[in-house]
Amino acid sequence: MLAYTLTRLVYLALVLAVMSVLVFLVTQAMPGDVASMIAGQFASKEVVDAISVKLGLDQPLIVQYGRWAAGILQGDLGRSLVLEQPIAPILMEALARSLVLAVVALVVVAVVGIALGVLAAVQRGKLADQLVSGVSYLGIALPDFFWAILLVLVFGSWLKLLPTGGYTPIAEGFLPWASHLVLPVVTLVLMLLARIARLTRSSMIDVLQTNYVKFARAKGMPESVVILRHALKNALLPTITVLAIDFGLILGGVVVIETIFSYPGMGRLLLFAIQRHDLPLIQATILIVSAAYCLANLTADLLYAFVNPKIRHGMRAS
Amino acid sequence: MPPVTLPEPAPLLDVRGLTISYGNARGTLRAASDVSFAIRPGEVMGLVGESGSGKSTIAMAILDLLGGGGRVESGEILFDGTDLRKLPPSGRRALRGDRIAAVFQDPFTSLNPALTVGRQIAEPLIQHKGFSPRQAAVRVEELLAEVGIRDPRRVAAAYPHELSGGMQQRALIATALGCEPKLLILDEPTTALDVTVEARIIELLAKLCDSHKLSALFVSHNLGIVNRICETVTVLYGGVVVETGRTGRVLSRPAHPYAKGLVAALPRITADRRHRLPSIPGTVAKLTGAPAACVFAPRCPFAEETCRSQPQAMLTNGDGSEDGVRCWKAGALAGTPWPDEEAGVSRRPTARTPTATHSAPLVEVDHLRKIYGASRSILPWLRRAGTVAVDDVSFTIGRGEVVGVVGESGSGKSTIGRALLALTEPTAGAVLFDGADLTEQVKSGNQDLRRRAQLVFQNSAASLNPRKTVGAAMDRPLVLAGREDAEERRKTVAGLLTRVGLPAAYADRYPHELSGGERQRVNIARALATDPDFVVCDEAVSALDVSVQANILNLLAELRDEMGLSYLFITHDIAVVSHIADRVLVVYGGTICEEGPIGRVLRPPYHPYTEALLSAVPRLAGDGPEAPRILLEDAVAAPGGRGCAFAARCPRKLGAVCDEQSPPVHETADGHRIACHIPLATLAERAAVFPELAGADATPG
Amino acid sequence: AGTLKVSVDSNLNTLDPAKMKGGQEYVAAYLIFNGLTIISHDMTVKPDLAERWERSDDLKTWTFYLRKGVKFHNGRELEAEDVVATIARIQDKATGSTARVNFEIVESMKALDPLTVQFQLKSPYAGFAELFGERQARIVPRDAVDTLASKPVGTGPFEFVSFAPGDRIVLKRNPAYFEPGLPKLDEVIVRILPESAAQVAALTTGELDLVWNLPLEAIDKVKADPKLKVDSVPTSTWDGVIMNNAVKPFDDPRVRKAVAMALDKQAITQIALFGNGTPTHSPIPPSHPYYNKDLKIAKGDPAGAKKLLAEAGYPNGFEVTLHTPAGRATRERLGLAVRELLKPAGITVNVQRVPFDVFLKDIEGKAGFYIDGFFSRPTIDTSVYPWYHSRGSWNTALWSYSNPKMDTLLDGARQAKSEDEAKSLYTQIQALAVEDSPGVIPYVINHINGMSAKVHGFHSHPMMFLDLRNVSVD
Amino acid sequence: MARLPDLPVSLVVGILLLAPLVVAAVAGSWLAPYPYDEMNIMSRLQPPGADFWFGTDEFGRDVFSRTLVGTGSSLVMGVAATALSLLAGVPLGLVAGYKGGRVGEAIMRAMDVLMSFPPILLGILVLAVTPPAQWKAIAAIGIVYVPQVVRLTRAITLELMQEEFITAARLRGESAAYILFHEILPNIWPPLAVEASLRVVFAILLGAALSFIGMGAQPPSSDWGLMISEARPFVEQAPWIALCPGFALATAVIGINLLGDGLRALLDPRNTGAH
Ligand SMILES: Nc1ncnc2c1ncn2[C@@H]1O[C@H](COP(=O)(O)OP(=O)(O)OP(=O)(O)O)[C@@H](O)[C@H]1O
Ligand SMILES: Nc1ncnc2c1ncn2[C@@H]1O[C@H](COP(=O)(O)OP(=O)(O)OP(=O)(O)O)[C@@H](O)[C@H]1O
Ligand SMILES: [Mg+2]
Ligand SMILES: [Mg+2]
Repeated sequence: MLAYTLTRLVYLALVLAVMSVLVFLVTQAMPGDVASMIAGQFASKEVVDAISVKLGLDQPLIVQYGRWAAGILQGDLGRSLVLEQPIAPILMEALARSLVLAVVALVVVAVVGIALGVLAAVQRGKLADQLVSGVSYLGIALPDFFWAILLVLVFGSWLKLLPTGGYTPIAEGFLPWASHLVLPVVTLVLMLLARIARLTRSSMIDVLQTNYVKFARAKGMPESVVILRHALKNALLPTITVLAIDFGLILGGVVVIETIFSYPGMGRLLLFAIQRHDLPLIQATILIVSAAYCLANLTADLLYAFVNPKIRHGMRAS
Repeated sequence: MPPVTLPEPAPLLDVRGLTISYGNARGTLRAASDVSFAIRPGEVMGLVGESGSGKSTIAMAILDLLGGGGRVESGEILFDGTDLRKLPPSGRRALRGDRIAAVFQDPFTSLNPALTVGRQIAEPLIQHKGFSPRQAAVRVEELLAEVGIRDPRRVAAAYPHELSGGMQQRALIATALGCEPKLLILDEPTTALDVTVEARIIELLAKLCDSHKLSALFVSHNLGIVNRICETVTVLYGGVVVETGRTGRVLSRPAHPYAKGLVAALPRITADRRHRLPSIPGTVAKLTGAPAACVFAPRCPFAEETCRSQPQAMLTNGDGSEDGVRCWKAGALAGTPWPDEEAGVSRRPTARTPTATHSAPLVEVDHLRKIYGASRSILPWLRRAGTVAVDDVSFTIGRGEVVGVVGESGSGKSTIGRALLALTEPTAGAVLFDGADLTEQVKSGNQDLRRRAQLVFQNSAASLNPRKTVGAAMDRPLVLAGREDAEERRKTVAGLLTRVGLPAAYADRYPHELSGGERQRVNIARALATDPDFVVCDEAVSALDVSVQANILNLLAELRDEMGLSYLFITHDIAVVSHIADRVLVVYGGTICEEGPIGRVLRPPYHPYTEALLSAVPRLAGDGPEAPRILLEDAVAAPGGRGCAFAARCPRKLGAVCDEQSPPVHETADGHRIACHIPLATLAERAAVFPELAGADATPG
Repeated sequence: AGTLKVSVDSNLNTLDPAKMKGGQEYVAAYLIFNGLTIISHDMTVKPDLAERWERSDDLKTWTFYLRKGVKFHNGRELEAEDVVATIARIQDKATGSTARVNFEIVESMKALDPLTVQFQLKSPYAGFAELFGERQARIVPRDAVDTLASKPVGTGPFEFVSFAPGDRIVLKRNPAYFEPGLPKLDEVIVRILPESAAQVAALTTGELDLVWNLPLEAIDKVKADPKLKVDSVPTSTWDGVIMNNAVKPFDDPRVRKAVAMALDKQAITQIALFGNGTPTHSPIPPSHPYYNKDLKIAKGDPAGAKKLLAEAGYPNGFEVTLHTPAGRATRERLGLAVRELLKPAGITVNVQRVPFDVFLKDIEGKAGFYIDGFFSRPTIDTSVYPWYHSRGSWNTALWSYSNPKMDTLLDGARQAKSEDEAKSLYTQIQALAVEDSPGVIPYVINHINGMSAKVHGFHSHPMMFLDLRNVSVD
Repeated sequence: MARLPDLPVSLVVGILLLAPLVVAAVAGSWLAPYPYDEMNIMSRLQPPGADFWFGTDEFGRDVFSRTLVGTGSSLVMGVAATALSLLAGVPLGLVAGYKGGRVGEAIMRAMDVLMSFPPILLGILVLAVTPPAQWKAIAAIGIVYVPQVVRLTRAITLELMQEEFITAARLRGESAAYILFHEILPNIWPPLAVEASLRVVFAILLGAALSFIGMGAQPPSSDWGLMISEARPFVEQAPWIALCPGFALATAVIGINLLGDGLRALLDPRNTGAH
């Protein structure tokens, strides 16, 4: 387990290193440049040049990369050119907000999705199964932005029940904070629920056909024990993996949902950075988002290994 | 028979007229038709029959665990006088695991990988007997000790994958025994295990049934094992009970033609080597409705017109004994054995048999060594020594010779076979084929030599590309051999199919349209298409039913005789090896522990492992007296140590020397070698496991 | 008293006034900072930090007298040196302020004493005082310029508390504000809500008190709600169809004229602004006293346009790409309207949306045909001169229009000594602009704010400033 | 071999749902009652009615015609991107699976790097480099899904490599190319087809999302994602502008999903004849 974890961490570091080069190069290749962004409309060439020199943009690429990478290794993500502030605090704040969204959405998805999946598997072919399948089809059928718009329309504009955008720090009270989360969370849940429910259903169906479930029944265990203790524990393995990956995805910035709900998370920060051509901010955001995504994937794999005694012990043994 | 007729005790389980069918979108299939049998208290009944005959279906119906659209259509299942079918599901569940317990075939999948073994054993105790978890834990350790586990506490805390197959099966048996059930349902409880482990489990079950006065329904296709522990036996064919009676009688004097065939087709160590095995032609019946005639009639050599037009009734002696047979000709056939076309006719010796072994060998294996999974990563924690699958193995195969390889699972048999075909690169040592280094040849892109060596696989289904017709699969080797004329190739394919006993029209079929036996024939035909000199048969008959196995063994023997092929015949069934091989290698933990002509290996002196293997071979009533069994520990030693690989499990271990030094090789006559620290003379003192063989093979085969 | 929650539609890039470029940033600029002068609601220039000012007769020497006792939020008193530093910073090319061109006219400046600052101009300029009402020309403390972007310090009615990029800016009342009794509010929260639906929803639910620059689509809805109200004012903010006079086929004035002829300004105003604007000829809005009422607004004459095109050598019209900046809804609609309206004249327009940063870099000033737009300028001169004078800053970078007659008129207007003279000159300028059509300015936009009925004392500013000094909420 | 009565229900329903969309994709501009970009300022934001079946948008364009014409753009986005990812991914996956060693390792590590970007991020990154255009969106989505295709192909290849019929082919001396194309490929395409059909769904949705944030199809095109995006400010006054393409999108997604499920059932070895 430890060896496995170490190996994965080494890989992660390598991947992130390669990625940092890639991100740096791609962002450099972007059209338009910061200096003229800052200089604004119709600024003369001298102005642009002056800004370039001031920001060190006239240096060779390698020097720029080296400076940037060295900074990151020391925990310095650089300064946003447009916001003229250190990036780290801005990014961390956005990350924290995305984290809130991800955790809440994921908890709801996990609880509801797994419950629905189990229900459908146990009632396979019956009405409940068909209902779950039908509803989950609906969930994936419509893109997230469409759900988001519908939710804004219904809950915000017609029913006037919930705020349709923005974010309130929890310091301003739990209810305002929670009410701002409802719609984005519901949208995310609608998107992710179907997958989790279907996945749980299918792995549950597989597990219910295994010999050990049959043997548990042969021992006269009540159906509830068979399903919850014997089947679910094993059926959840693939679900856990997907949940962790989903977590990474949400953390990584659900650009569209954050845009529609004006939720100031990583996704909007990135879009903002791209639109303003704020290279350091783009680079830092992509790097952090990707690192978060990779870490979530890693966690998924480790979690999988940990929950699965076979792998957990297999790794200890070897 | 006791002189006084005591009133027969009422049966514990009485199955009457049980009819079960599976229904799905493609129609219904009747897996059991009008099945009746009874098990008295304290009695173990065997339920035998070939694959698909409905054995498991019946067992599951008793447990109310029929899955996948299975439905009991009619009949009664009386347990202790109550019809289980009339009980509500909760009532049946309460019986399950409490008064009726079960053990299934595959221990590897019957235990929940996510829960500790102890917890799984404790569950029924808590559920049915109201134990507290603490009480249950105490009882679990007692139970584990009772099934012969020496370290119950550790095993109870272990996860299933940390245990060997034998230990897992013991744990399952312990689970079944926990609530002191009255009836045990055992569905092939040893099929997935190695022979030596199987022997121990059977021993244990026999002992437990005795001491606990258990009744059991023992499902098996292994007649030898049934003979060992069942008082009565019920023979199933196509979902119909064709014969039932006391085990001794049924297996020594079967009355139903099918039972006759089944008994006859079994390869036996004691039988005359190289004879043709009687077999049952055709494939098992698939029933879709109530049988309108004898189910066995299409395959029965004694069948008459009436057999094909009238359903058969169960005939009993009427004397109160359990004997019954579903064949109206049973009386007339009483003395007639299963017909064997070549009975008594010894195989004609062919041009290239044993004499050829004296010329240059076809295959030479020289200090072969194979290590899997060794890695030299730059990351220090990833460096691994790897598994030693084959450790310093040398032997030769002569032209026209059949060399058998026996050994338990994981002993490196397949690895040897693959190395011989250059499918895996040896870590050390060399394989010479007809004088040339095969691995080098293949590496340098020369495939000609390799075509002369072919492989027949165990899993007949996976060895054929599901998207290619039989004809297409066989056509390719011919194309590669440079045969350009398509018409001519087609003829060759047809010829090869005929050669392996299949209609030429099968060329247009897809693999899934064939039965297992037919697929194995296609595999053989395909291997023959490159016109090889040498064929590796890796468990080529292990997955087949006895009668089909006999078929294929006969075919392989025929091909050897007619085409002068050499085989490396890999199997875990020593009886099969004794039937087909000229010489045999006994491998253990990647090393050869004994090697020699088959006749020699079956007689003392033995390597202790060979002795244990032989003593574990189950035998039928007519095969002579049972020898005392040599039971091995479950533990599997990791191969590749410095000493004797078998030392850890050896019942005759001498001491530290076995662990520390590799054993010397004793050579007796005729190339018979034994690698063991025990002096040859001491080894020779042992009594023969099969005394009847003692003088039989005086002239070396 | 109370807290006012106001929304803007886009994130703020910076809180450093010298570097500000977008309307939502100017919102912050006017809450936190002051200029020497201020453009009042009636578009006249009024004293702000400068109590009064004097100009020499040649209009080249300007002296400003600062208000006494004005304090920055950090407690330090405002001094003349701060003014000098502020303007010097704007003039510095490395700062990259868009207001730099405005102050190119300054030859030298000097703090005569702590409360007096004097400017020497290169040429006479009547509107110099108005320049200090410009958004970027907010006076900043010379010792805190480096942290302005994230932690601005000004003299304005509200003090900076916090800025969460993408989310909100929180400001609190400046207790030491120099106008007695002002501001009335305790706190202002500026929330960044890009989605118009979200803005309106938040306004209806009371989560917002005021939506700055209410999205045009939402106006009807807000009007219909009795708890809400709408306040609107004409501005001189305009969108334009830019034709690069140096690029074929727009180098031919007949082609440009044809385009102008074919565009029905009334229809365009409807399409692009849902009617919330006024058709005009030049950046001078119809509400302005100098507006030339004699000129007719184009009604759309595709036949006439065709004829002109034929004269110019395009009897079958031509095909051209029109670039629009992505994410600017009105300009996108304007682009599509142009495409439709030019079709009957035989001009095939391919509309291409370009991300804003690319637009700034590769399109603006470089492409031949695109849609652009500009905010109101504080003075009529700064609204017109840069676009029409052959040396005008925007002109050289936008459409490269050059007509000596126009130059004479504009230069004359700068030195006009009387209102009448100015008016007459600007009337001629408008006529010439229509005649030459360097580009088409179809309308000026109304600035509209939506707010809750609880908000009192708010008036939309024609410069789109958010003036909250007199505002209070119940 | 396809016997009609045996076709899975989901396959049939899927085809029935998709058929009209395919027709619309091919012949949308002929079938549309109005040109998709014709503006009519007099009848803007009209609710659905006799003249305009699904109403009009803020430019007075017929929503029905736009949705109809947009079918092509939206479907092409999904199908072309998927085709692209298959075209690049399948050979890479085959090589990585068959060759193993350094080459395989290199391919997989490259895929790891690609996969460590969340999909939409990768899409945005690719598109941010140049001004957006639909073909670039297609390329971006194609690239986003290459790693998944490579992984799947490699996994199946590796699994097949263990199959004994491959061993048999090696034993009779087949070349690597023959084994790859004649033994492995025919066994790969059924799972790939299922995968691809589901991939199309993701690609369509991702394409719509990119168009939605302005990085995909460009106006006045009537790509569904773009239509929905443009309809956002008007949802309340004129919900039909968003609903119409939304439901078209849903129909496509459900149809393709059903088709995929049906294909899976049809190609399932357990479903092919006797077994
Ligand atoms: N769930 C099922 N659905 C349909 N048919 C089934 C099902 N289970 C078993 N069968 C069929 O019922 C028949 C009897 O099967 P069963 O498993 O009882 O045989 P068996 O004698 O136990 O064979 P084996 O020795 O291979 O275990 C076979 O033809 C089998 O194909
Ligand atoms: N590809 C492989 N990678 C790693 N280890 C392997 C591999 N193949 C076999 N082994 C290991 O090598 C040892 C010998 O395996 P092999 O398959 O030769 O045994 P076998 O005697 O054929 O067993 P069985 O009877 O189960 O087929 C086992 O411990 C096995 O786990
Ligand atoms: Mg069975
Ligand atoms: Mg093997």
